[in-house]
Amino acid sequence: MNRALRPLLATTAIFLLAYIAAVLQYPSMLSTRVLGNFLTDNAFLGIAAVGMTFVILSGGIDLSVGAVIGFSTVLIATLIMWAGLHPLIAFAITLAVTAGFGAVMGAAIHYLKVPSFIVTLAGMFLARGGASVLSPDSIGIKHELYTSISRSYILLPGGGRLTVIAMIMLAVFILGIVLAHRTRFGSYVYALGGNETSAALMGVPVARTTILVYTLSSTLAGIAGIVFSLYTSAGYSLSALGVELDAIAAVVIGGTLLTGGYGFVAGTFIGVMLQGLVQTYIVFDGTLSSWWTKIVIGGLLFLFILLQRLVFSAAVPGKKGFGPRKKAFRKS
Amino acid sequence: MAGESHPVLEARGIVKIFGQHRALDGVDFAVRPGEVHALLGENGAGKSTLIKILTGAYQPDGGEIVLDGAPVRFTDPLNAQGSGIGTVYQEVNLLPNRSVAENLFLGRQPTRFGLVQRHAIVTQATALMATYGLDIDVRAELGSYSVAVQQIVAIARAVELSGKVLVLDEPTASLDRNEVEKLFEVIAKLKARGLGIIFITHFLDQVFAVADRVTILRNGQLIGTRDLSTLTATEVVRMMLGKDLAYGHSSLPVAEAAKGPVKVTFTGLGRADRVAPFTLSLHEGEVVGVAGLLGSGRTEMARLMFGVDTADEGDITVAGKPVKIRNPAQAVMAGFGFCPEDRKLDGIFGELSVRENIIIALQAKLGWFRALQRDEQDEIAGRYADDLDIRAANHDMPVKLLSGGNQQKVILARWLANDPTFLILDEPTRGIDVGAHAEIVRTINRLREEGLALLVISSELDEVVAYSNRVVVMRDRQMVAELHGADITPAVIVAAIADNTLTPEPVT
Amino acid sequence: MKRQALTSALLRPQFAALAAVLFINWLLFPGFFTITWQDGRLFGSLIDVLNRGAPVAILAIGVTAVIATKGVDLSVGAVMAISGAVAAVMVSTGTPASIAIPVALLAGLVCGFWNGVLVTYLDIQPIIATLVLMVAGRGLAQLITEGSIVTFSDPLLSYIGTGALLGLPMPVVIALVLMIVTTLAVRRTALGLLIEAVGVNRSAARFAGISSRLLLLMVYSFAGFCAAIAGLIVAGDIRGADANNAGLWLELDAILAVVLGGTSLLGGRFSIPMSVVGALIIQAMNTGILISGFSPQFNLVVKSAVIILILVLQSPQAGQWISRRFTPLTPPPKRSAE
Amino acid sequence: EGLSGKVIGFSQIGSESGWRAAETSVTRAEAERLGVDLKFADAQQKQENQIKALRGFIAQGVDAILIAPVVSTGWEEVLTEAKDAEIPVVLLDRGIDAPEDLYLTSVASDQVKEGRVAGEWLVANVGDKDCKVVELQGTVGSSPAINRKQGFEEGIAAATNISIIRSQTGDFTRSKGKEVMEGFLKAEGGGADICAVYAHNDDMAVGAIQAIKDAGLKPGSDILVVSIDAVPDIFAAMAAGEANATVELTPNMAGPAFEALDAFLNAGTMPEKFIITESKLYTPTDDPQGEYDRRKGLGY
Ligand SMILES: Nc1ncnc2c1ncn2[C@@H]1O[C@H](COP(=O)(O)OP(=O)(O)OP(=O)(O)O)[C@@H](O)[C@H]1O
Ligand SMILES: Nc1ncnc2c1ncn2[C@@H]1O[C@H](COP(=O)(O)OP(=O)(O)OP(=O)(O)O)[C@@H](O)[C@H]1O
Ligand SMILES: [Mg+2]
Ligand SMILES: [Mg+2]
Repeated sequence: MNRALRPLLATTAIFLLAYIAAVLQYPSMLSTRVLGNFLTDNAFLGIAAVGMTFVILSGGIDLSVGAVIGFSTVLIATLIMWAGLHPLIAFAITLAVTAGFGAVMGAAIHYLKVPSFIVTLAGMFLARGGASVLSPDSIGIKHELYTSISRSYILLPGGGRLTVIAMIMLAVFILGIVLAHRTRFGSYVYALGGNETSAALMGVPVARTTILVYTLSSTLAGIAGIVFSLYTSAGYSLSALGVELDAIAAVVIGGTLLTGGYGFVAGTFIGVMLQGLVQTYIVFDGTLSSWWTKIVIGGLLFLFILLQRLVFSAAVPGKKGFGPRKKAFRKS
Repeated sequence: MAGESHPVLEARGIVKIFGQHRALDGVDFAVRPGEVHALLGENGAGKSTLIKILTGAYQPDGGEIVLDGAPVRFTDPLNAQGSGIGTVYQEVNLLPNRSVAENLFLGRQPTRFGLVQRHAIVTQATALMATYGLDIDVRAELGSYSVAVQQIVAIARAVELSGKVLVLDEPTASLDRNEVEKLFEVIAKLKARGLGIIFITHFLDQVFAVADRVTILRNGQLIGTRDLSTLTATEVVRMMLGKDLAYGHSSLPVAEAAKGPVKVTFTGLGRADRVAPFTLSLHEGEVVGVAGLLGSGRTEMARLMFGVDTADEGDITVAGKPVKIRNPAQAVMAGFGFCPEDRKLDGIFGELSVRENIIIALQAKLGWFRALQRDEQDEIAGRYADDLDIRAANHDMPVKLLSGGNQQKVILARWLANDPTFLILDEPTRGIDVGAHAEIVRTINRLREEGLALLVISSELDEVVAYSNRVVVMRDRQMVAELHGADITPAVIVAAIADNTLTPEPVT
Repeated sequence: MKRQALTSALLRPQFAALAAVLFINWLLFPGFFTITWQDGRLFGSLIDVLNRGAPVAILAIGVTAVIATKGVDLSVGAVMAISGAVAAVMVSTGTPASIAIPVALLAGLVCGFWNGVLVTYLDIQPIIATLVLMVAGRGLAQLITEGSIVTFSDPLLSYIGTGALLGLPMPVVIALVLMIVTTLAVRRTALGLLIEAVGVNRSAARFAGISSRLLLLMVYSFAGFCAAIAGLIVAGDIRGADANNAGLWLELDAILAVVLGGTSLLGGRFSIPMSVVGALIIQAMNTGILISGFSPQFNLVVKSAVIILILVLQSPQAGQWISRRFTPLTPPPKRSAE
Repeated sequence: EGLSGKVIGFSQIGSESGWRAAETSVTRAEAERLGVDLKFADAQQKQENQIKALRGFIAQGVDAILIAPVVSTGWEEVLTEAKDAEIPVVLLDRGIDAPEDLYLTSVASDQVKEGRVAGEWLVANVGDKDCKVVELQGTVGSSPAINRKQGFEEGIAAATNISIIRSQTGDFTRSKGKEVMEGFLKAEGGGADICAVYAHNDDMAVGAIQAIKDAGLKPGSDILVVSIDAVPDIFAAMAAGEANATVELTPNMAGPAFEALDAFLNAGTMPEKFIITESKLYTPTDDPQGEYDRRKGLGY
């Protein structure tokens, strides 16, 4: 059907093939338990990656998400354990803080015309630094809400668990998909990524959209932070180190072009799952040394991007089989 | 028709300064409801700048905008759109990555519960496109359609947005005759509805065909606003240029002009899915015109010749010797030059200076180590800028700040500086003012006299006729006809382009 | 004329930023500008800034060229680890340094070339293409050292990291020479212009007959080569190859240096000496934090605050705001076209 | 007999230092010796990867799990899962903040004690003269950095003549250790005012030693060097008279862990909850050259 959906289908196919290959080697990977773990263990990454997808679709990049997650966990922990606030209030405060943080970064990107790479790099330093100023030490969170959330899950046939945080991630993905493809805001994001000048001339509120995109990304990083704190019942300034790179890789593997304007939120979901698959595969293998682990992760990343790239370039939308003019230089 | 009604949109004493340069200097301009108001001027006169100020894309440094008699301040294009001003900015400025439907409705999609109703958009967009005679899949990406279609989509969008004023900045540059006719029909309807229409073009015949009044700018200054009925074409040109146009055509009829030995030959050159194999020889001192409808494969043919796309069959010889051309670098080494049709995407290095833009191909040919020294660069850039009358404050300014026509000349200068033996010009006069247009035609003739072989693709048949020794016609990605001598008239070319039953002459 | 150009160059915001950071350092530590002569070499905090800034400066020299082509290289830190590991393992198993060093440099070149192939031939976007090597490269380095710190006592290799020439620490000399040679190489030949052309508009560069692929391959290889030099310096400095930590996160510092130096991440115009200045700004800041005596928890906060300040001062908007104080013009509110 | 044929998962933090590489290789060697099928998972310094690894081990149905936790908090949920699956878990080299019934035992050093031993050594060796100490901290926020700092401060608390005048992070690495020490030397009158350097690990100490030498001072005598870990290179320095004391952190955490597992799996004996490895102090009188040779082959 829709030609534009082809890369998405391709990514899904790659995931299924990779999963089947893994299962053939380790049959116990085919269980609801492993699938449930995929969702739970990657929930925070998935949520952050949704935000990253919007940022990348708009033609930017957000290097601060990992640090914002880490900062959020510490903020939540200090608010609950030191200030004695109820977790829900702590969550609300955290989301307000992270949203404001994103808004400021977006405003700096738009009004100061500093590239997003640099603004969010500074944001990354600031958020990590802020977290370690709050508390360099990790803080365990003890609260009945935390215990009850971690105890509540839907038991899947076969012993797998669909946890609350997994459901939060799925909800975020669904909302993200709706936001990207079914709202005006979504179309503005794609417009910005397509061509900012044109978008401005067509009446897209560039400033507002840019600020909102980074606000969204930081807020989602804040939610990811909440999820991470639920996941570990703790706040730690060094948590979620380097998650921004995992998120970027997930977005790209999911078929979104880093230059902006093309891609799908749903693709990102597959990207996240693929990364989870790699991790799980390595654990099941259990023979890789520390260095081979890195090499294999890098190699598989390369492989997926390559496959994705090949499928994508075969499926680039175009009239009568030709690529769009914009990409003329890609040919031959 | 226009009557003496009050202006709907007015600019008073507009000043716009870029750096040291006064792009607009106290310009007054007014469009009345129910009139088509042409805005004319040379390349770089300030037309687009005035439009951008009128529609909120730029802020003026002086003067005011008046809408329906009340001063307004548009802080961005969205403001202006909200006030019923729809605009087609110069060069297609929509989103190639989004569907046609979304481009048409961006920012005003019908929503329910905050969700965009995609079905409604698609149906409405399809219907809208049909009124422009286009039966296309509106869900496909805009970028997958030809420039002409994109242009029409831009026009349709602007028309939909314009409740009071429609602004068209060179909307016809990449349209062919039929499409221009369609556009004029639309304009007539809107005019009847009482809209004010601002129309910018370099085609004077179109101005006389649709416009009621004309305002002429020169060098950022207002020269005057007149009723068109009181003017002749020559007078308009004189107002624009400040002098009469010198039509320096060569004396002997072009078709008979002397031509030398064969310079380049393409034998059976083709590529599956792109262009059917064609054979063509060009002689020294010969201009071969290429005619065809939009999308007929003219550009594709040129890309193949220049190695932008690699041919999968056929041979190329230069001066009798076979050469291999699999990429543009090899083409340049073989003495080819190519002014591409998409200036912004394939031609201009926006951030680089005028000087660097001119010498870049020569430098690429010389290689990494034989660097042109600064004074050599200045000398070359100066020479060709003078030859082609490139108007730039200085040659160190970024070329993106030049007006469109001047950018086009910069690319031409780039290839002339390279001293090519075979030059391909793809739509060299698109978007170029009458003065420069004549100059480019003159240049083409001069280059021919200097012994170059030229292949010129153009949609303007008068122009093709004016300089071609031979004309080849493309249709459906095939070279279908070759016209010589007395056959080179607009009428015959049109027949060859259009007539499917016309048995194609064997192409040699 | 020449003098005018020089003063206007010195008036750039980068120099002001560097001066400001150095001034703050002086406030924090009055002995900051003291330089003494000791054991045949210069000694002092200012020299430390140069010496410690050298690896990032060298990375930045390579990365500048990459960024000028509208790319980016995230792998340079990992490549540093690889080259250090190669050299250390070779000399510690008895290979003479005169062979080990060229092999290590070659390893860097190969890594860069690999990135270049991914970017040009497989058409993978630079961030993600180099991310592959960023992840896998450190693994390769650890594979070479088997995870341990391989120490050596080879005099030549240590000389690269800790020696002195004409009183200047060797890393400073290397960075300086590399900067001058590279600047001459790009400005005295057509390379600089061609690189800028490819960065500004790759499609137009192709139409103009520039072999952008060759150029890109070269540029990425060069970045790898520079990273290898930096890796040798870092290894020589501690007389050991620490594959786990050598160059960790330095790619971000290098990119930051390039941007602070005024080269746009969108490609085009670049200046290698200014990137080196950017690296010095970063190092001056790091040294300042070191001698300030603040608790290390505040390191990142201070660093980000300084970066933000510099970026604000350097942004076109601030420039306009300043110039508006002197001229009554409103420049276009629009972003640059495209 | 023993653990032969048992499948045991080992979730390692990563390979951020030579010490950790040694721990990994010692664990592997022990496993091989005992015939254990060791499933190794490297977490690249990320807690989330460790949790994933644990979940993966549980899904695979391993017989037991070893984990070197990257951080002390956040393990309750996954350990509960392991407990539900009746898989015993042994913690290596760091304790965690979770109910004790969630793990079989913890084999670890007492990081606070390590710092205290280092501090006490300094107190014993400077006598009454004034001693200004500079401290090279580990990675900000990591538990060894926090605990070793605390322990050292406890160790010198009683001695009013000893004070820490500067403290910065050297990220546990040699090059940062060297750079930070350089800065300290400059800031403290070329080093004349510094009496001792305390480094949270040996790698930073080795870097600091080089910085001290570059500044024209003699490490080991002009400035005392005391650090923690006891990796081979610090013994080399000690043999050369450039380092004064190190506190051992043994990389062999797996030995006691396997013993405990053996006893538990085969005989149902509950081991002690906290198996604390010795924090042995080494000084130049302890045959540094011999120690160096002994440790060299362990994969540091
Ligand atoms: N953003 C800008 N910065 C600096 N100068 C500019 C800018 N935009 C336009 N100019 C200059 O202002 C003058 C007017 O340009 P404008 O685009 O309005 O010309 P035009 O009349 O539309 O020409 P054309 O017919 O070629 O489109 C030109 O000299 C151009 O170089
Ligand atoms: N660079 C390109 N890459 C991909 N497709 C292209 C490219 N250029 C043109 N096309 C497509 O190929 C078809 C043939 O277009 P081509 O440009 O060759 O026709 P043309 O006769 O030159 O018409 P035009 O006046 O539009 O240039 C068009 O449908 C166009 O969309
Ligand atoms: Mg214009
Ligand atoms: Mg064409």
